[in-house]
Amino acid sequence: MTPRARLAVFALAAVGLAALLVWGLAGLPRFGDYEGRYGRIIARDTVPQRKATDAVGVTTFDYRGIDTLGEEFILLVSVVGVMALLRAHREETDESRARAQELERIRKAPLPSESLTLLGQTLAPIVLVLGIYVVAHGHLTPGGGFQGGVVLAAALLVLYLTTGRTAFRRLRAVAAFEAVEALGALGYALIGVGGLIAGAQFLHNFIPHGHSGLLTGGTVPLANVSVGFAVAGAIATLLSEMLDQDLLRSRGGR
Amino acid sequence: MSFLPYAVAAWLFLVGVWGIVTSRNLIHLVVCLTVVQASTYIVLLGIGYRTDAAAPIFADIPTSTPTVDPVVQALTLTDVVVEATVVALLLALAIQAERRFGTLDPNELGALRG
Amino acid sequence: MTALQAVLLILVGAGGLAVAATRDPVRQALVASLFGLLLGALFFAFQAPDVALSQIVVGSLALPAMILLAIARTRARAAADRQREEPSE
Amino acid sequence: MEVIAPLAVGAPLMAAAVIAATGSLLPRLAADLVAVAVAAATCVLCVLLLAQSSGGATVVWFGGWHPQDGVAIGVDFAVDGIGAGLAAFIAALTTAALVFSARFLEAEEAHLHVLILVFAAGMVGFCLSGDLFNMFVFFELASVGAFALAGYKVRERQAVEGSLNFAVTNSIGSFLLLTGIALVYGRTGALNLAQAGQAFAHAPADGLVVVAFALIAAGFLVKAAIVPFHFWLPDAYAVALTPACLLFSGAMSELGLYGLGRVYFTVFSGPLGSHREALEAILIGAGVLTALLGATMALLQDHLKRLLAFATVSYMGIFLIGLGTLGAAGVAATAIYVIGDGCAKAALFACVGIVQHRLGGVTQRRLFARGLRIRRTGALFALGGLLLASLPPSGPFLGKSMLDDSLIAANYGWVVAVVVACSMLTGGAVLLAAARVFGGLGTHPTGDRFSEEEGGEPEVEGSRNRTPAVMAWPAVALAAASIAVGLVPGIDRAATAAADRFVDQPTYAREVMSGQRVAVPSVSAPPLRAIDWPLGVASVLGAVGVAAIALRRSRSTGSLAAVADQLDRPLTAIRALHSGHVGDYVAWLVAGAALLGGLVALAAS
Repeated sequence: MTPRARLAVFALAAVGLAALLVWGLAGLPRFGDYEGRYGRIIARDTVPQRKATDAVGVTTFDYRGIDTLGEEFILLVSVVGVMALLRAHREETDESRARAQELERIRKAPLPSESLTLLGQTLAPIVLVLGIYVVAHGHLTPGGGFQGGVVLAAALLVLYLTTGRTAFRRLRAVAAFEAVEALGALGYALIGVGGLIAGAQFLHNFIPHGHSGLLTGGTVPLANVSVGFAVAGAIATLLSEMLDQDLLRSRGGR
Repeated sequence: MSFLPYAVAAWLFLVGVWGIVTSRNLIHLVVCLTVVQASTYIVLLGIGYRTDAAAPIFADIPTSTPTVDPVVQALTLTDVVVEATVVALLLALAIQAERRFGTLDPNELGALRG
Repeated sequence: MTALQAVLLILVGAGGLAVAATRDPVRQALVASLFGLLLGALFFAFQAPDVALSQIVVGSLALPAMILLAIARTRARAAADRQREEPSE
Repeated sequence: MEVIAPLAVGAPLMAAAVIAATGSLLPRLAADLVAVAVAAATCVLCVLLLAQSSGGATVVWFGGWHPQDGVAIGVDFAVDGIGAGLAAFIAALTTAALVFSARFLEAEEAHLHVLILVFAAGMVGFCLSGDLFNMFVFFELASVGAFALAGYKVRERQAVEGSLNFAVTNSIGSFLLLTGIALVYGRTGALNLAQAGQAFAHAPADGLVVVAFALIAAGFLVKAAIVPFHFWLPDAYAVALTPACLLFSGAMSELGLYGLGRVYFTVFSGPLGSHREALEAILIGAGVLTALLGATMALLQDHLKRLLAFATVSYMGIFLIGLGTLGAAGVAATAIYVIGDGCAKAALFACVGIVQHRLGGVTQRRLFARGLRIRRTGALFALGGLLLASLPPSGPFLGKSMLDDSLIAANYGWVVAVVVACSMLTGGAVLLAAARVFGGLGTHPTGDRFSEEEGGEPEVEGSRNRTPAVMAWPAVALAAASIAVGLVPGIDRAATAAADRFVDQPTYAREVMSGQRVAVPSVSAPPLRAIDWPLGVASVLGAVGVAAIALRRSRSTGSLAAVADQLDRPLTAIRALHSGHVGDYVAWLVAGAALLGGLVALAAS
């Protein structure tokens, strides 16, 4: 279709879809008046049943934990997918010579300056601690494995960028990031199996729930940690997969 | 006024799709997809909102406090992660498309026809 | 609905349009990052701090970073191609 | 404690994580063996679930969160005969695909194994789940895996473009689906299918119900590639790695229709049931359009995988016709047809994979007469064509006959003609290609302005002079399975009993919400009508005839050529719509969603 025809089809369709959406959404309860029992039961029961205080975290990792299992593996499959999709960059035969030259150049390139390294080595632990804090308190306060995981990924990347990046280290780092992601996802699945081993259902919360503070929620903090690993590994892999090639190229082009 | 959240959600859906349909750059197209997805976040969170209720986190409030719906928030959390993964995959595909076709313009791809 | 929620909703609506209408990818990535922040603020106003944090770290940090890296990669390649066509050595 | 259902999803996921974590350390052979063993074990688990299903649905509440006061707190798997059967079929196809890929070049670091296992686990989870949002999660899991598999051959331009079109359109479909799910939750406060169905049971079909159903249906129909949501499918299937094609065309598209059926019968049959006739007309109408378009396009293709992709589109239309009767007989027929036809199409894709390995090409103009030296593959390919044309007494024949009978019973007798025509045309398209490639018959086809770029990059390691056993045996086994489905005694009875339960909302809700298993009563399937056998023979003969006419067309003069010339312009216009442009596809998708919503609104008014 010509751009004009495409836009015409879309404009006509958009009017229809807009009418449809408005008609359907108008059938919802008024904004602010929601009275659904599902959420109220969960809000009421979270603290008595699990001692943890973040009802969203407990929903994510306990009441609806199977959704999160699926989600961890969506992360895994996208990481593996991105690595598979970008792999040709590494292997292209007609470029292998240029590529070898680039690697050589990078190997000889000076490591990041001392001040940059120092900055990174100061910054990374701070970010790391922040990430660990956010993950560890996921069942108590806002935050958790996802949010903290992204922060941890940032720490990993800072470390990786400022402590030198020879080609050899790069390959190792990405493989390690991928393994962290896969082990995080595997850990979450094993928590589910733990429920079976304890003689109950898959994903049963088989650890004592404690009374208050960090050691509450049973498997919920453990799930948060696995997710933290999975997310940190995933985001670090994705970013370094995209990042490194770019650095190689702009150096090579100079 | 109480329809505003849903109106904004419908608006974002259509604006995002408009961006996709008229896009001349695959990376631009992928980012427009995130706008479409933002519409689903607003629908979900808008549904679960209750006027004058607290966030469903009982760290500093008594457990009897009325709160907004925690379920939709858990769903939206999952949704946000799904977005990140799909965008990452699509960006990788866009990079490869630029490599194979020498352009990011969807009008100039066209290896597939009929 | 509070006034804050209404204002944020309208800003988010405008932000979505801005993202779609910004055709230059680099500028769009920055606009998208801002849009992610606005969404995060809106989610705080909807009493959803967990989602808000997630949205901010993913939508306004991780995704824009990936987008910028993807742009840089495609541009670097285009530049390398140009260089190959006009051999300087 | 219920172990089987969670492990059917958990086992392939955990295996994938282990393979991904060990990555390049794991020898190739070990990765192959682990993946195949786990896929086969998953298949066994699903078969066990299928065997259990005659005693009623197997309901698993994850974390032990049973419903309280009629509210589902947790997420359940509610496994009935149709769900378990489809899951078992998916696991079996996955096993075949993994065996088939054992010699594939591009499986370094075992990425391919991880992607296939996770993709399969997502599809199995989707079949077993009893919760709307959980279905969405598994749907996305399968989708993201599929996007990566479609683009796996990144060195080919078409693979990149096809995968992009696939990912963008299907993501928008997912957002429509999620918006529909949110509407259901906003009204009923439930994500559980059974609970939402109870809440909707006596509700009127108002705006929210109509729009929620339309959005969910549109989301699923994008995956099922129903016109006008179908554009992405040929682009993606024609370029994907062959093992992925087996799973795509055999199982993934069908999942969209399964999802539509599951959600309609458990959630929406209450409010929309009183408008059933109008709804039937919409679904059957869309199915007829899809079936005819796919079959016509298949006949015009030069590229073998693209030909099979359009045949898949045609069959998705036929399956929607079966589901669209909104009754147990149609569902039972579709279930058998899906398995019989899925095995046949997977066998055909496997044959094309062998051709690609042996002859280094995938288009008829390039392969013309070059298949003479691989006669056994040619015979298998032609057999696949006959199976698509519902060769009696194979699985596709049984499915098609049951479908025809259910259409006649539902007063849609005229649609039988469409089904027969489409099985003739798709079977004919395959036979035509077989005659050209393996027989050297007709004239050497030349490219036209729609011709694909040749994308025959070698996929497999090893000598081109022989077909590896790991490629040949899955192809043979799949074709044999397709025939066997029609011969298993009592399969029609079992399918009918399972379908009776699939469409039964009150019993489903009772089994899930009160934990009370209700044994499936054994039923007697109605015997095939007398007309079914002649119809089956006629469509096989028709397929041969279609191929023969098309072979002769370039030489023929007179009335036939005149008719063909008359058709040329409309056909060209239809082909031009399949532009490969993602913007076009998205515009059509939005138009389709709006149209579907408008039609459902009319039906419910």
